Amino acid sequence: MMERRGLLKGAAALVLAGLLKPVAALAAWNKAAFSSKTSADALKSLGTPSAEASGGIVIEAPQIAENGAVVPIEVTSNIAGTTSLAVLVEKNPYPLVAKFDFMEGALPFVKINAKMGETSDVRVVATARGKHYQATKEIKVTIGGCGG
Amino acid sequence: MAGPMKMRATLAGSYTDLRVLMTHPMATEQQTKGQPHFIQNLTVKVNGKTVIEGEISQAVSRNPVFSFRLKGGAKGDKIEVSWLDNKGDTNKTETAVA
Amino acid sequence: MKRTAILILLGFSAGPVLAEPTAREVTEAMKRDFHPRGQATMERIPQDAVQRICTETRDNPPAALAKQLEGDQMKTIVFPSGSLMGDWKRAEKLAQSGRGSMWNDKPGVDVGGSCYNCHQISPQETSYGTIGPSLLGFGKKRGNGPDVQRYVYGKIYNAKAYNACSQMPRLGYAGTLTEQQIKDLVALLLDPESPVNK
Amino acid sequence: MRAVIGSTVLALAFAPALAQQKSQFADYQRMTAEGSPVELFEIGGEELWKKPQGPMNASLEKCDLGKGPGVLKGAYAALPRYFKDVDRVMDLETRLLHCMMTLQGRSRDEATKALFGNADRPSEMEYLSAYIAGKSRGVKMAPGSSHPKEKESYQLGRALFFHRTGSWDFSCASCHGEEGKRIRMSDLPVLSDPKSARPLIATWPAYRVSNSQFKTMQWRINDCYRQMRMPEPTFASDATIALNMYLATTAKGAEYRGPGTKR
Repeated sequence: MMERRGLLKGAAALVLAGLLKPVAALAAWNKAAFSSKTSADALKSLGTPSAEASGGIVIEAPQIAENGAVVPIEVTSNIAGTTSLAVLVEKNPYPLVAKFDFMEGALPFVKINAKMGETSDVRVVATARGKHYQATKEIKVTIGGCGG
Repeated sequence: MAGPMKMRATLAGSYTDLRVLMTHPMATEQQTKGQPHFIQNLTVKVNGKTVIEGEISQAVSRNPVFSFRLKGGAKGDKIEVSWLDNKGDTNKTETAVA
Repeated sequence: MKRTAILILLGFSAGPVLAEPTAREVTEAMKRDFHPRGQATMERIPQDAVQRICTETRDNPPAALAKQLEGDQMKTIVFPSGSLMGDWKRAEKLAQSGRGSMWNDKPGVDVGGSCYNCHQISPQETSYGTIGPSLLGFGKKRGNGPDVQRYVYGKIYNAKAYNACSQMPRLGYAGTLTEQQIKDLVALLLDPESPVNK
Repeated sequence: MRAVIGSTVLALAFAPALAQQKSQFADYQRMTAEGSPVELFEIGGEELWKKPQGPMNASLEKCDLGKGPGVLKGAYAALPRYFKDVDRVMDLETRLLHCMMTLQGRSRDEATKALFGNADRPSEMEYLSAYIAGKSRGVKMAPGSSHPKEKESYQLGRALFFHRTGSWDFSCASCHGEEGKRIRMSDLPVLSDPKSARPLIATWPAYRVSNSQFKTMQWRINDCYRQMRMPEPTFASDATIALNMYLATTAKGAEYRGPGTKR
């Protein structure tokens, strides 16, 4: 407790000194999870190493994408008490794309545009009341244009 | 300097539909020879209270667009979305539910 | 019927006020409105006989003229002696690459044949174009004897020797691909070990 | 007449089959359009339109795009067109460049420094095009067609479209001349056919997901010529405007629905 207060005080001092922007001092970003090169490692770092397959997670995305630079992925969790959703593209160099925490007042829904290097499974892991659930969907990435 | 942001919040029956657009290069390690530049955190607040916190990676497409859904909601509710990138740049935008 | 069509194309269809510019006038407009960049010099603008006649006839020259053009083009092909089959393993990369000869390419470095842009080739590559015919199983159907090798080499080197107004670039004649690169592509289509023939 | 009726009947008979042939990317295209950041470019363009710049510290708000100084509604849908003040046909970007030079006093060199932008180097021209094109949403496309110079521009554009040249002997029609073809997985619209040209031209300029950047018609023409292995067409030259005129005229009558989102 003391230590935490000390840290916060330190951060506040840095903010006052103009060395850090206030948001920067407080925001958390799970570097270990985002630097993982496999989805298994990323999920371990997120604290969700195993998850049960669930039809309660709906992934809406095109089956086939015209370009991997932008692949729209919409995720809805119908599992009661869902508080977080993680989106992973299995074959990306760093599979974890995004993780959202939903508090009172937000529905467990998100739509994002993701980059995909190649055809891959997209995995979504939901956390609800301390349990983890998952669903996957394959998205085929194609090559278009002259390639110049 | 951060480019424009745009947000729209509209009542859609039992929930409020939120759509946010952000100007950002979202440059990957590969594109920048090891100097990636991307948004890492985003926060959605309703009337000052945080309802969504997101952590995102360089695999989110350039000029990110997000859709969220907020429980209930009423005309005039104040929505604020802010982001922070890996170089410490930030931006935020506010709108009222229409 | 065909002759009428050509006469129309050559200018008789234009209204009394304004005729469509001739190929020569278009060339002049391009000389005025384009500029050289990188390896893409202004020498690329004037049309040769093939380009001009194909433009003027909308790729449908009278048979005798087509034959004459094809004969002239055939003379441009430099056939190496010996086997024309190179290494199909190297060719897949060439077939995949859409680079080469553009103003932002480095000559000799960024080179490809753009083959998949228009053709189906190896079954593993499902993102293929359809402007040209599918080449899947090409060698399996035709074998890989000297005549077939010569045909494939010649076709890649100068497609206009076989079909005057073909949409396929003259990859050897234009200097985009080297002799070895064309040989490798011949192998991609004809070698029994190539995925094309599996 | 009978032939016309006959082909109509045929077309109707084949209509269900054609409907089934819709692009396999239909879902992808719908979802990327819904989640497109294209609006950001319209917003950024509006700021630039109103921002005083150049030696004369003036905004572009008095720029006459053909409907009178500062009138934006429907202006893009009526371009390219003949402009009496310069005795020349101009497309949107050519006219914008003209306004930057005349109203803001900027040099051509300075105003054309960043014509085609990327993430690190935004292009003023691209942002402005997004904003101005957006003001034509719902307006039928009707480029100029009555002045002799407009007719001349169309004729040159049409001839350029079919003109084969360059290292690889291409014309525009080499790729955009036959129904149902594609490059890799990209469908190739036949741009000389109004039926194919309309939906396509009515959604340019556009956010292109492959570049993740807003792109204009001057860029589209430039980049096609690059891939045709040609020298570079000069920005805002008569040849580029003529091609633009040919495409816009082929698409005329289409309701403008851009700025769009493309592969």
